[in-house]
Amino acid sequence: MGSAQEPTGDLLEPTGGLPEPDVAREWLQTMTLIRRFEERAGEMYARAKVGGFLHLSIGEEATIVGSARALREHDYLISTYRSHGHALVRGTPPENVMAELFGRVDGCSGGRGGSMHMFDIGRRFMGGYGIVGGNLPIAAGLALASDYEGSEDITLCVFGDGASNQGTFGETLNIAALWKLPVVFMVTNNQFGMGTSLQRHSAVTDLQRKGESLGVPGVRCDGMDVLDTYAVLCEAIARVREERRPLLVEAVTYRFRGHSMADPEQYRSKEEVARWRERDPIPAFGERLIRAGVIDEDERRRIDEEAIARVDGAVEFADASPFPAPETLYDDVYVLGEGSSGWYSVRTTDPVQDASEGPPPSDRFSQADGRDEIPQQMSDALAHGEDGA
Amino acid sequence: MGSAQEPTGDLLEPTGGLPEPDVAREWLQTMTLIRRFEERAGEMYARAKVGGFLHLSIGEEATIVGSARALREHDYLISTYRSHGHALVRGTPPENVMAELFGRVDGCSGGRGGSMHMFDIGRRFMGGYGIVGGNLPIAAGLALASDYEGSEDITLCVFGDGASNQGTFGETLNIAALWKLPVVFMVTNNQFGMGTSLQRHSAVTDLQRKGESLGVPGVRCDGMDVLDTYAVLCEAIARVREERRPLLVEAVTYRFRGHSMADPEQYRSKEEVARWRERDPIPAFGERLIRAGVIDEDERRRIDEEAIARVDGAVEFADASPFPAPETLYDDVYVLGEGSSGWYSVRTTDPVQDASEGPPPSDRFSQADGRDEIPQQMSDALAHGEDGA
Amino acid sequence: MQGRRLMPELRYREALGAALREEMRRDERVLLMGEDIGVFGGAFKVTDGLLEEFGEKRVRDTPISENTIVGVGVGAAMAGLRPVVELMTINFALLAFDQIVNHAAHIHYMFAGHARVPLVVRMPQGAGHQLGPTHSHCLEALFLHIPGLLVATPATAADAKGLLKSAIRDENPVIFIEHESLYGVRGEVPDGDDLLVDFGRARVARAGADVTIVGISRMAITAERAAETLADEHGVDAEVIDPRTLRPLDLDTILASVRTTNRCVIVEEGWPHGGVGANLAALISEQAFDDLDAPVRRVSGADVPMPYSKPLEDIAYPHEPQVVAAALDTLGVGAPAGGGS
Amino acid sequence: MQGRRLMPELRYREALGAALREEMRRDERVLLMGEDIGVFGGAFKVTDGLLEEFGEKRVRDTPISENTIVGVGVGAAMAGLRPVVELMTINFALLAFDQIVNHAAHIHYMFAGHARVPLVVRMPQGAGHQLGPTHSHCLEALFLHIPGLLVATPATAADAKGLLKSAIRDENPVIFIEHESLYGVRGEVPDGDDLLVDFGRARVARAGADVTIVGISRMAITAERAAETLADEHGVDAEVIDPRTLRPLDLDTILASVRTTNRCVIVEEGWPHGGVGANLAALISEQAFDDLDAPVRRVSGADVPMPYSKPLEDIAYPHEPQVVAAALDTLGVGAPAGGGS
Ligand SMILES: Cc1ncc(C[n+]2csc(CCOP(=O)(O)OP(=O)(O)O)c2C)c(N)n1
Ligand SMILES: Cc1ncc(C[n+]2csc(CCOP(=O)(O)OP(=O)(O)O)c2C)c(N)n1
Ligand SMILES: [Mg+2]
Ligand SMILES: [Mg+2]
Repeated sequence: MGSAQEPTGDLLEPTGGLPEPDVAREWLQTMTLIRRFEERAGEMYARAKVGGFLHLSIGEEATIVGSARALREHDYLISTYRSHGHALVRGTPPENVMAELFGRVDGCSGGRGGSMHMFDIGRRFMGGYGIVGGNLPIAAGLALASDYEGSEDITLCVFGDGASNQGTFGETLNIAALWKLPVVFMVTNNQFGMGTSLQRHSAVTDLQRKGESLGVPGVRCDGMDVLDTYAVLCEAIARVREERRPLLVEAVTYRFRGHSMADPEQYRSKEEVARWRERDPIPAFGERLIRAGVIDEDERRRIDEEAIARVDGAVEFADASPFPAPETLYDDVYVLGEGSSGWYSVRTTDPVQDASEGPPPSDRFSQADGRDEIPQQMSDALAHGEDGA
Repeated sequence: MGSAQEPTGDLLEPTGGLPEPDVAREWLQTMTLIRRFEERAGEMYARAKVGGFLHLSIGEEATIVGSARALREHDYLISTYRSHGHALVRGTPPENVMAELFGRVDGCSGGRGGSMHMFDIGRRFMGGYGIVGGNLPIAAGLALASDYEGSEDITLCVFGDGASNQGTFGETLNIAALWKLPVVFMVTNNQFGMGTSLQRHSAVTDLQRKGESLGVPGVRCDGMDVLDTYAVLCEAIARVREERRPLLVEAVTYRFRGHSMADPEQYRSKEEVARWRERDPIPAFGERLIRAGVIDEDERRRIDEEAIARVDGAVEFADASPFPAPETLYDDVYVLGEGSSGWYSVRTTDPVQDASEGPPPSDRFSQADGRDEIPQQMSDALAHGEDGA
Repeated sequence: MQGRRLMPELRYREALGAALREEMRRDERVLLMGEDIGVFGGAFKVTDGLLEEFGEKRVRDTPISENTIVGVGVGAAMAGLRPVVELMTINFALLAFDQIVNHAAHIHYMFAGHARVPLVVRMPQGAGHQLGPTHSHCLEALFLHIPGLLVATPATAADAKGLLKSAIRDENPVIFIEHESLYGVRGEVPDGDDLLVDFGRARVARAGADVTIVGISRMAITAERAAETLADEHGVDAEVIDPRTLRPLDLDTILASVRTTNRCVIVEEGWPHGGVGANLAALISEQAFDDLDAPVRRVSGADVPMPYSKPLEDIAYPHEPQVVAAALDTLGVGAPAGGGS
Repeated sequence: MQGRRLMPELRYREALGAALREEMRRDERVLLMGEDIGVFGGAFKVTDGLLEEFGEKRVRDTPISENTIVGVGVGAAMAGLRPVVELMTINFALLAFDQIVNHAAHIHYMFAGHARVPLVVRMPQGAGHQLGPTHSHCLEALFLHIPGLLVATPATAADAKGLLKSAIRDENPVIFIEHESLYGVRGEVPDGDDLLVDFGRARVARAGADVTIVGISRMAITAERAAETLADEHGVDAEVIDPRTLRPLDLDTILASVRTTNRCVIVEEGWPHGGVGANLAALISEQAFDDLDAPVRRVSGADVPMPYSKPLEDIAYPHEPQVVAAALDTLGVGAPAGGGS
């Protein structure tokens, strides 16, 4: 994770607007890693190694690194279905993120969630969520818990411009303001909700203001500039941590790729995309560091090569990781054992052991799920799964 | 309904801020009728003539008459579970509103809806709705239809301060602003959502501003003053009708009675209630008319006596109206016949005729509802109903 | 009398309040959220007095924002608290269906067990008070369909207390469905903080040999009364079973009973199509196929939105006569009730 | 070949598009609303080209506000329009459940028939594309429970077109459930603007005498394939029935078939508890009690949130082998599949 020392905008002072060299280097490394990771994920998707939807943040890396690095390790981060970068920036090894995309047991969500549902509770990354707007109330709940327990933690809740039209936006901002919850709501304004441009989906396009009449003041940052994003988020987070009330931050950015892999992009012009690409946050920051003498061309190349190598390793790791075993299908539908009530709590959840009693679900779930369709399903399922896997 | 001539704030000029004498008289009559009607409804509730919840608008009559009288006959009005007054102001005979409270066939909703679900489509009163915030999207849909058909109609959507925290508030205001829908959103701020005061449920308590950052500008009116309410609504409605975009109006008022009949009112002080009662909109307007020489004490008394007499008649009528017949239980679950598809469309919906074939629902609904539980239900139901009725 | 007072008599409402109070005293992490549960004391007064004892931090009045209230509960639960959310009636839970199903129910599985959502969502259901089509429905069938949820439908004061305490201690999201008509009903409630009622264990309300009657939620009471009538007026000895929880479901107890009575009637207040009764009738017809001497009979609410008018509301949900008739029908006694093969 | 081309072959997606186009041409009051249905052409391209033909007034891109989009449809329908709302997947319909159930479904009844809600809500469901636990479920059972709604689940291009045209012309709110895996599938579609498919009429996809297989939504196709295998490899002659609509339900056709085959298997992709299969199994066991030689068998999706990982997703919903095994089981052929009495 980021520098152990308290993140503050002042960090930017020492070297004329730039952070400490090591910090600056780490930002560039992480943005580059996210970029290379997602480019490769796209290739793997084309090669059918990855299924489902794949939403890439390419172009939005500065909003990810600039905001997450303004957090303390204990602060919560919660995001959307576009969250590979959020897992990576929090320190989830690329190996486990790639393995999730591959649907393998070593995936950070055990292969259960896929691209849209990354998770790493150990690093306080409380997940990517597939329901637009679904993560806002949950963020307020995380912040409520922080206050309840008297901790200083805050929650950074990331969502898109399109999500600001969802009912949960108004409901959650009102509750957060009313209850003085320490949440920074960061709307990643990449100009589109899928194929619908901001002007066509939101009556108010000055999104930093969209929370005002709900009781949540807002600020804006340049989401193409990791320095500005970091500075603005540091200030916002410090205020929220101190004043214990929510703020809204609009990070203005752009999605270089399609909404997901299957997107003809007829809703925007090549020219518009090209214009934004000129502001690509990674080269921009790299040059800035070179100009400031923090790194030189060689080091920049090395950073890129390291990122590529790291992603190579992640792909290898993911490919070597096994698929979940068919008999795990019914695991973790419920928490069994300690602390859970009812007959099923006394059953073991060890699938291997249960399997030996086979078919386990008919045993473990019989009463909850009726007696025939599940064994039927599972016995066939197992058969099917084995030649399928 | 109100004066046939176009409602405009100018109406208020001729007699120093007062409308034409006939108009002024009608407003006082209608506010008085609503008041006497609801007082009587409360008594009928105590006598178990009325069931369910009974939400009275006593104290809020000026918001009802002042706003509805600013509408044209063709404009839509849609409200909440607190809507006896909205039916009455639109011209629904007190007889039918009382019959609805009594659950009789002559009720404006055929006894199906009760106090919370009044309806009179012929008078463009598009209903009271029991789900807080549920009527906002529907209002936007009504306004969309007006635009779609190129009519000049607008929609007045009435809801409470508590409803402004519901997700539909943000979603609907955004869509209405984005699509330029002719809706006046009127939040009847009676200071409480049930037992929760405005300050305890809404982060922003200046409700006229609550739509601003969603793209809907707002104004406020004194909901205890029918003249101010009328003047502000006339202007708002005229703007909305002309500019084809939504406005929010906050009508500041107070609920003199409990939230519903079963409310100990521990959440507010007798003094607070007493202070607001001093501003009772009906006596206030009556005196104003007397001072202006529009009416005299006798006429004021006559108006009150007429209202009481009218309500007496309504109670008599309601009491004489029959309860819905048990065999009508399954009527109007679906529109049958013309325009509806599938086997059931060729079935008659005449309950009498069906009944003679008895048991009708097993015939009419057999395929949709299975063969045994419905006849079972109904045959017993009928039996039960008869000794029940 | 003294003998019977060994167990205190509590109203269903008071039993729920006691469960909340005891669990809040036992576990600092338990907090309550809901509309008007604090200052107002709760729309049905279940939480009455809890604000005074535990303060605003743990008894939180919320704005009217059902989906977000539940979602806040989900997040707080993921972060280690034990939130109990009250929704004023089950009808309003439809506004929170996304947070309940797509989030609360599925997060544990979606994240491979790395996250837990020990959340309880409490709400009453049921007709009988003329609240009309937006306030009166019984929707337990919508929730029992969802893997990841536990669903409780207590019918007695004792079960209300014991199941709620279990629900609060459970690591899974629990949909806790109360019944408006039962809040005022008194029943004996065993004392003692740790008297839990396990999920997945049915209650045999009455032993009998001739026909098995399964009653859901309030209908367990209606079924008991019907059983008395069957005994007194028809010499029929009915066994009455209240599953108490629909997820997990104690099918074994029901099957064991049907295997001795060979006849079964299921009584529910909700809609017939895809209802609890359909689910049970399917399971029983499958599992006890050779033991059934007559089709499983369902007595359900009418397939209509609940009307306001009293005589219509009265006939739109089941009462003893229908249950008695259905039971007799499975025994071939009394007029066969139309349809059927 | 020429002979067979009398009927044009269309993809399921194109058949839906044709239905929308024809009805929009026929009736000025028909308009479309949904997320990305216009400029983007629809998440699954069903509405592709309609914006160009009918313009922004009648093909309206909406913000991401499911509950309100449906509610706007309710209001517009009450005012005389014929709105067709597209939700991107059925999972998101849970956000709109209040407007669908408490409003669309109940307004006509609640207001004693004085108001009508001729609204169609279209949305796809189904697994098979590794969309994981928030995008893959089959939820038809939640909707068939609700009186006031009509529910259609077309499995072929012809039914997709014919049922959607009927739905748009219907005076009632219709939940129109498409299947993601079928969008690309071609099928013969009868020409002619007025070729409607009535609600409440099942389609007998294959005649047979040994066992009745009822398949819901995409599972009607799976059932047909299973029937071929049963014929080819086991000499079993299965009758395959696709109800096409779940409300109203053509129970007569299913019962008539079961009365001749005396055996029934129901195949659904959704969850087993309180699913479509449970509802049908209950009805059939009740209505055809004396005609059944074996318990009605259900083959359903697994009782889990849909996992992302391919091998897990594959085994979480039914395929031909399970249907074949279940059918053989009702005939007492092949290994009895565990459990049961
Ligand atoms: C409730 C819900 N509705 C619709 C969708 C389909 N969908 C997925 S992403 C998306 C666009 C979201 O746009 P935005 O919030 O701006 O985030 P971005 O994709 O631009 O990062 C839509 C409509 C969904 N996943 N959930
Ligand atoms: C969705 C929903 N949640 C809760 C309720 C219960 N309820 C009925 S009225 C009410 C308070 C509404 O307050 P407000 O919007 O200010 O309207 P008022 O009653 O003051 O007129 C509540 C919580 C409901 N009917 N619907
Ligand atoms: Mg966006
Ligand atoms: Mg209020």
